[in-house]
Amino acid sequence: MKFIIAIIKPFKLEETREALTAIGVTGMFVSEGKGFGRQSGHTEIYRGAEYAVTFVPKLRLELMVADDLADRAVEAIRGAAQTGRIGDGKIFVLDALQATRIRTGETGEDAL
Amino acid sequence: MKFIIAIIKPFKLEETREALTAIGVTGMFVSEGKGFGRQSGHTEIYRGAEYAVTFVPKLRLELMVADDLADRAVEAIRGAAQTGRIGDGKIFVLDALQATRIRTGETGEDAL
Amino acid sequence: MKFIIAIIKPFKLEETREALTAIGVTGMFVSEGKGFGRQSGHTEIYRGAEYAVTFVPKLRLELMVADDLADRAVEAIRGAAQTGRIGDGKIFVLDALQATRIRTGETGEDAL
Amino acid sequence: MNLPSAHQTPPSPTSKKEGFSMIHRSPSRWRPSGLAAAAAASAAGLLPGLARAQELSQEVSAEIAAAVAAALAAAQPAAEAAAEAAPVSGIDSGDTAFMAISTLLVLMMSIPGLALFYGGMVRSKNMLSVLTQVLATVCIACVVWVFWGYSMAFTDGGGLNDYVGGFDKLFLRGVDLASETGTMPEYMFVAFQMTFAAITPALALGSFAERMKFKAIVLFVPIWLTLVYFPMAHMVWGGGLLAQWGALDFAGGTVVHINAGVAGLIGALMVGPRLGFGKEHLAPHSLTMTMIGASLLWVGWFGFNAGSAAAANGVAALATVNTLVATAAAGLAWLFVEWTVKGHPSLLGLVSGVIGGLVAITPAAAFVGPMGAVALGLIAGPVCFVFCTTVKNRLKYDDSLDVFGVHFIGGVIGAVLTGVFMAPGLGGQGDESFSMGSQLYAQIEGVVFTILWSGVLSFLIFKLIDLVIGLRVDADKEREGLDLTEHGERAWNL
Amino acid sequence: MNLPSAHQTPPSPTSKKEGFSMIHRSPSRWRPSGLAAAAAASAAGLLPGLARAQELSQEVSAEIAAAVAAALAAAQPAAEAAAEAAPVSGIDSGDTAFMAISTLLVLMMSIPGLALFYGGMVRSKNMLSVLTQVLATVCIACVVWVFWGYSMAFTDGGGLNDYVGGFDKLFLRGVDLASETGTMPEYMFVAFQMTFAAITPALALGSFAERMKFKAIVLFVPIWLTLVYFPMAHMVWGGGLLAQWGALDFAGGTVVHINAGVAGLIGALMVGPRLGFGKEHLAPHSLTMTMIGASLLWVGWFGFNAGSAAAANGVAALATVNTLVATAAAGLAWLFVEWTVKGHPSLLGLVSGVIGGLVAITPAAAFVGPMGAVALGLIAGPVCFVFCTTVKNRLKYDDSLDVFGVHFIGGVIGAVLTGVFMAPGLGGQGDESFSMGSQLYAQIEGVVFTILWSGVLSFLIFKLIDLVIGLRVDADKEREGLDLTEHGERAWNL
Amino acid sequence: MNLPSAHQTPPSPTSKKEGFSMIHRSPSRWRPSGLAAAAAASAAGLLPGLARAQELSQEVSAEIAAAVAAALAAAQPAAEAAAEAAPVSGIDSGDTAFMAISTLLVLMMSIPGLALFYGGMVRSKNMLSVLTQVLATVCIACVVWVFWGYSMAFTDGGGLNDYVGGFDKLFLRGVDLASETGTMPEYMFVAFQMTFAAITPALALGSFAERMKFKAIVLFVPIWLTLVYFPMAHMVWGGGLLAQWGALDFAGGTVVHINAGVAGLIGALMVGPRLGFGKEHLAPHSLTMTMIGASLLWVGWFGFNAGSAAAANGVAALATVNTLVATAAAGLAWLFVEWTVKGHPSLLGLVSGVIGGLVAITPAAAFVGPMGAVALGLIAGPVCFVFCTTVKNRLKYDDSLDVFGVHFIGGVIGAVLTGVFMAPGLGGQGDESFSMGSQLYAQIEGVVFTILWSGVLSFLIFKLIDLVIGLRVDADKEREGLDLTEHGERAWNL
Ligand SMILES: Nc1ncnc2c1ncn2[C@@H]1O[C@H](COP(=O)(O)OP(=O)(O)O)[C@@H](O)[C@H]1O
Ligand SMILES: Nc1ncnc2c1ncn2[C@@H]1O[C@H](COP(=O)(O)OP(=O)(O)O)[C@@H](O)[C@H]1O
Ligand SMILES: Nc1ncnc2c1ncn2[C@@H]1O[C@H](COP(=O)(O)OP(=O)(O)O)[C@@H](O)[C@H]1O
Repeated sequence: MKFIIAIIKPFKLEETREALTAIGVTGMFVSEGKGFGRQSGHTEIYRGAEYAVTFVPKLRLELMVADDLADRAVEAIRGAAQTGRIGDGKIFVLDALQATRIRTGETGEDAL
Repeated sequence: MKFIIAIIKPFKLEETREALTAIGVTGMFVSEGKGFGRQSGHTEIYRGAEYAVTFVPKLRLELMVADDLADRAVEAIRGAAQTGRIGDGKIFVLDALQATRIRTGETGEDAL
Repeated sequence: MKFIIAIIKPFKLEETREALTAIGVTGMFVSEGKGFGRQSGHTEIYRGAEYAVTFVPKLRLELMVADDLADRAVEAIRGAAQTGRIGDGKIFVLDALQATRIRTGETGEDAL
Repeated sequence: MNLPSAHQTPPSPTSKKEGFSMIHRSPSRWRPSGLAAAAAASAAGLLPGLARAQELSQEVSAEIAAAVAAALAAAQPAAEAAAEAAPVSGIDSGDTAFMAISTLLVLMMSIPGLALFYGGMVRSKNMLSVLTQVLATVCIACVVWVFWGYSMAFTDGGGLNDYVGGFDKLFLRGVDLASETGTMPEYMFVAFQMTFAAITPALALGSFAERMKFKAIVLFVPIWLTLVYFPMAHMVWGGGLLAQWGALDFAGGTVVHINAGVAGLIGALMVGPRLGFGKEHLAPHSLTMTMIGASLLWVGWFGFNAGSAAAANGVAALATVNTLVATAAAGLAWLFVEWTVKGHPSLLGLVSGVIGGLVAITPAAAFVGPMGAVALGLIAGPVCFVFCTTVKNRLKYDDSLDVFGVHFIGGVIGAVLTGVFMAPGLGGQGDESFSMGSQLYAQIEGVVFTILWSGVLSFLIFKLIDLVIGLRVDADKEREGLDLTEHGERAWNL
Repeated sequence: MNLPSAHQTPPSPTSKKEGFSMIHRSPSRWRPSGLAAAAAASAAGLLPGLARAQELSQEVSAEIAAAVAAALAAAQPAAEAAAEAAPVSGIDSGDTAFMAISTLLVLMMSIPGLALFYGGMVRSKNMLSVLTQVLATVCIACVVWVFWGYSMAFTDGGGLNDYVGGFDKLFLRGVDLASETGTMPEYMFVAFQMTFAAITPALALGSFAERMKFKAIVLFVPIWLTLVYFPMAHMVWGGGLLAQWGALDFAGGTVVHINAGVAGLIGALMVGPRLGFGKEHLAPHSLTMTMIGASLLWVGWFGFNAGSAAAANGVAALATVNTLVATAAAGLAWLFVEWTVKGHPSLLGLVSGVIGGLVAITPAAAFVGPMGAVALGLIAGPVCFVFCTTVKNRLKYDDSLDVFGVHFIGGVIGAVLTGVFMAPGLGGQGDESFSMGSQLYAQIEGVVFTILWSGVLSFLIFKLIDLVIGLRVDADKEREGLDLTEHGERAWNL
Repeated sequence: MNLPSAHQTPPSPTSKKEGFSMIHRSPSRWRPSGLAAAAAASAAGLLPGLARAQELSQEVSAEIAAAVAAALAAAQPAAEAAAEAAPVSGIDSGDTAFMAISTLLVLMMSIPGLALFYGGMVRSKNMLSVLTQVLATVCIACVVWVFWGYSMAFTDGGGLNDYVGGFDKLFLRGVDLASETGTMPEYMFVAFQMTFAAITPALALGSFAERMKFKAIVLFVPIWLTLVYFPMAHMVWGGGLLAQWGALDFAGGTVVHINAGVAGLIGALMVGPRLGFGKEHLAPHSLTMTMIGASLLWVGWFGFNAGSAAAANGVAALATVNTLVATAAAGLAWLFVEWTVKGHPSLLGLVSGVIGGLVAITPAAAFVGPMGAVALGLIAGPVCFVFCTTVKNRLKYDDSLDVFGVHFIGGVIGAVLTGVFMAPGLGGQGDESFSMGSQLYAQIEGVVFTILWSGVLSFLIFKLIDLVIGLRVDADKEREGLDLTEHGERAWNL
């Protein structure tokens, strides 16, 4: 199994989820955070104080997929989350050892 | 060492933490997010607009454990976080290369 | 490539980011959460009810780096995030298979 | 008793004095003595206490009043003719302005005041349920009040008059632009009292927050108002039993706070404790909201207490001072006791003391002096503290937002100690005929009656609703939160 | 028509009655009949409706008034001398206090009331943009009002008087400490009306929230006030066309709500729908804020409605009762209809009904009886519900915060049904000369005129601004949110 | 000076005029000239300025007054007898209602107004500490005020009368239901002034927010009130030194704002800058809360400014208009300057300008005309902007929430320019005897004295507290946030 992590622009979540569902991904976990990269942040001014905010809001998807689905999942994310403008994000793939479904105790690909 | 990620129902955090402590896990990190899976979401209606919310709130635990503790940790989580109803979540195990304790610079299992 | 996860004290973010930038890291993702470990939490009292809060607020950094940068990145984080007091956090290193830049489709170290 | 509050009808209206008290206000009300007597008689009918409390400090013998009136009548025959030919208004624009602002202040106490005070204390997944419950309660109460509540509280109940009013003013029949109550238009009195009817059941909601079905609440409010609140209001302010007993309640210690506190506790006991109570972290989701709510409650409480003087006069001014200092003293007392006992001076403690002080000064508002008010606050704060912390933890009932510990206990302290601090020797407004013993007896009698009345009837109402539709949501819904499951919304999407 | 509201100049001022109505208030205004007539004449000049509405219930024939005055004059030659020698004030302290509080209540409706009500409904990335827009609108309106607005609304416009006032009081020229309007200082009247000018354009902002340039709004507000609002205020309240037609608008149904609703819709259509409208989850970011805002709107609306009586009297009291019960009824009606149709009784539904009810009762506030007010609420709630849900979804225009569905529709319902529920047979204040047919005609005429006036001129103004600087922010900025891109700030850093 | 504000005792009370001013209000106060003189004498004793400011526009010579009284007395022998036999009240219900609402508006300024305005600007980990500090300050001030503050401010101080009052009214001794101040009950005056004492130290808290020990604040407030505020109030409003100098301060520019601004700055300097100041992102955690707070401050400020007229009259109305337009102008001025200079029109800028304008108009509220008020606002906004941005950044002191930059600077601008814009040629209320030079001198004298008095004494008080218990929390606690470490709570659990 492969563990995929994707950093995307927040407003791309729905399209990305649909693209993943379309290729058979049945589950994922999404969390919020802020990214640092080429995309520049913004400046906030509060009375006299100016703050250069270098981080920009991003969403982080993580999903475990069967080995044979991994490439297609990466491709699906790339297709859906792309705007072509700086800051679109990254997709990382890690190798995984095991998955367990808490409800039933099933393991391996059955757990996904 | 093994890196364990668990997606659980939010109200199961305390029980899960206790179960892990009981088997000797001394640290973990918890973050909030929303999960997509078999468990269905809900519908929100704001005046005329109806939104089908497909994501449900979940917690994500991550913890690094010594190799020999990994199976027991998975078991502990499974035991504590299980309600038997859909949406209980998953446990993923990844292989890890290294751990460092920032305070002391210790590495390996000493860092945990 | 190596996937590095660091749990740090929240007010150490800016210094850590600068240290990483200094050694050539060009991107990372930050999320908020709460950690459980040796550092003790606090007690909150609301009228009659006392709650021992065992979790303390932490930040989680994750970054993918080229293999040859990994050790220096760990070192940079350790140097910047250290206060010497309990609760400084951990750095975990995992092996990674692949990285993709969503915008361009570049893969591997080019994607970082 | 000779110190009735604004809401209250004294047992034997002294019509002549009333006549004068209306005379010495504005020329449009100068009337020859014959007219004065007639006016007095009608004024004495419904709410003479209003005019009376206003004039506490200004009472002049009726003989002099008559002399003044006679002299003027002699000098102004045309005026007399005019007065007889035309309706003469007893409305005082200053008092009316004062009651208008008091009315909306009491509305502001409920929304957003109480709604935020309570809402901030629940978990964020139940925030909207509390806001919706409070606002819906206000809406229901307004409608029910003009339909039958006002009539049940403030008309003559005939044979049942000891307990409840009658149906003469159903749907506000007979109230029109010319109707007057004291020195204000009757419509203003209707509106002012409406806001009291709105906040009382809303107060009770805090006890059983985070688990009661919305449907149950929508049933509870009108039934409880009809069977419990309207009769209580009649008994205390409308000339019923408690008024006759001489129990004093300036602004609603019994009718509002003890009444709501008892109903809340009964509801909490019958619906049972929240899932996770005593185990999980049920911390307030936003003490910021709670603090805003408490502040608006304090600000609005002037409408409640000073407004109960029914006029912009010295009595209202005394109530204003007392509502400031009793509250401040109670807030500080809770804060310092908590600081000593628990190690931290918390904001929740401070605002809890503030509310406790407001509740305690309510029945006493213009009966005690400012130093009596400070003393009352210094007592109320710590006693409420003990109830909300130690006692509740011992007895293990889940009164979610401490309606019992703050409103019931604070209300009882205030009601009983009114009988103490109104002693002239303690700076209070009791006159030479004041007897602490008999007043205390009357006060306690009133409290006990309220507990029984509200307790028994509230129990029966909750029982009935439980049988018909059930009081409590499913465990799953409770866990997911009432906002999403009952109302289909979410409070914060930050 | 014989039931003008506070803002309104009746077609033919009945100066003698006005003279009396000023007399029977306070001794400082007792004047021999000659003075009375003079006072009446001057009072009749600008805003006699003020004094008149106050006295609805107390009208006495002018002959008697004259007799009273004569009698007094005979008894008090010195007083007469004094009155002639010195300026005599017609100020009533109670009425002035009442108008002061009404003024600040209407200010509170805008800030923080409306700002929060609207702000809570947008996404958190646009929260500050809404707050800034509303507050800036208020500031601009205040300044523009004292510069030329007051003069354009409330002075004689000479040949153009049917449509707009003149420039006699530019920069408040001629208004001083001694100027009076009705029974209040003219400065207070200036302030009260200022707050109406402030809230009206702010209401419109909700339609095109989340995408309009701040610069465009800063241009829109003063131009729209000058070309649309000030003339409308003059036409309805300042003695212009609509007043002459006999269209009744107690507190601003046409001038404020229909006017703003139309302007909002035009703006929404011209700026186009938000990105993601109909596709993405554009859920309110904090219904908590929306509920606080709605509550403060309700509380503040007493300034709006009761304050429009311009005096603390029975008329104000009736408006107070109606503003409570119509609102409550409308809130409940929306809630129950939504519960039935959509399955959940939502807080947003309840507060939307509340606002719809407030809007609907505005033009009718003291013209209908309390039961008429309840009926009005029961109609307004569901009709607004249908417009905000079904109709808007069908027509697919993006009126972000339903200014059209609530303020326009509610305003029309209220304006038209005023012509129904003021019928004496339905408990309203119409007198024996009341004819439902002709009143309905006048009401509808007023509504149609307002739609045309506001619609055409608002269109031209938006068109102009669009050509000069553009109405809409870039798509990227819209996506990132107006807070960061337009204002350089962020609403919540929790 | 001949234009004292409500709080102020003019140097030489003109008792006869005062006598009349009380006479021409309500029949209950018509008295034969002998009584009138007596009443005037007593009224002149404490606060004749009250009655005087009310009547600015209505002054009539005492001879005529006497004539009126005499004529009436002749016609009404019985009335005279009555008046002699019974206590005659000078209470005006309209004025009393007005002061009641003003009182609670000033309370609302502190809680929740100021608390939210400040709380929103700190980081979320310190939110509750700000709320607790403000609320505790209010509570402490209320109690201290009735214990000894009122007496120290508003009684005769004997030999020390230039600087401070005496102890005649300790614990409100001698104040009862019959006591009157001007046309209101003395209790109402006590309450109104209490709220000023409550907000002043709370304003100072903003300077040293996010790092001061709660214990230090709890000590600071009562000591500072006793040594700094009560004497200042006496010197300006209670007949002390500054009143004698002729320095004008309508509603508290020196006593409240300059005083608090100086104390705040001293505190900020002594406790030192926050950890991370100038390096870390110390952004406001919720500008939403700040905006709510600013709005409620604006709304409440009518109590502050118009309430300082002590009566519902033309003076109050002028103060109302000015409090609207100066504020609006200052808000816009800051906004546009910031937009030009920094590139973004921020909400924080707009509300900062609003508060700056409110502060600046405070001393001038009814002394200047509306156009003078606009000018004052247009000056105050940009000057405060420069101080809060450039000057503070240059000098690198950490006045956390810009109490100095807004309240001190705004207060000085207002105090000094009162001496300019009250010129009749500039639309102000100065009369023919007005001399800009000498008035400016008096104004500057007052400002300088306040700076010295408040600066020196505040320094000594902070020094003392620092020595005894220390001013500042540990670095670790500061980093974790005061909410958890000092109060054991957390503001938001969303
Ligand atoms: N080396 C990295 N490791 C982890 N996350 C990264 C890394 N580089 C970039 N990111 C994430 O990807 C986001 C987008 O990257 P950025 O360099 O701004 O633009 P682009 O995606 O177009 O290359 C960043 O905001 C950050 O969250
Ligand atoms: N393939 C996956 N990768 C990552 N997270 C997953 C995956 N599948 C499910 N999850 C997470 O687990 C949660 C529970 O899964 P779900 O299918 O709803 O029920 P169950 O746990 O009973 O199988 C989801 O909400 C999601 O957060
Ligand atoms: N085994 C672990 N796996 C994952 N995170 C851990 C683990 N142990 C500790 N942490 C994280 O590191 C943080 C700091 O650890 P702690 O034991 O408190 O202090 P120290 O870093 O000084 O050892 C914890 O709050 C937790 O978030």
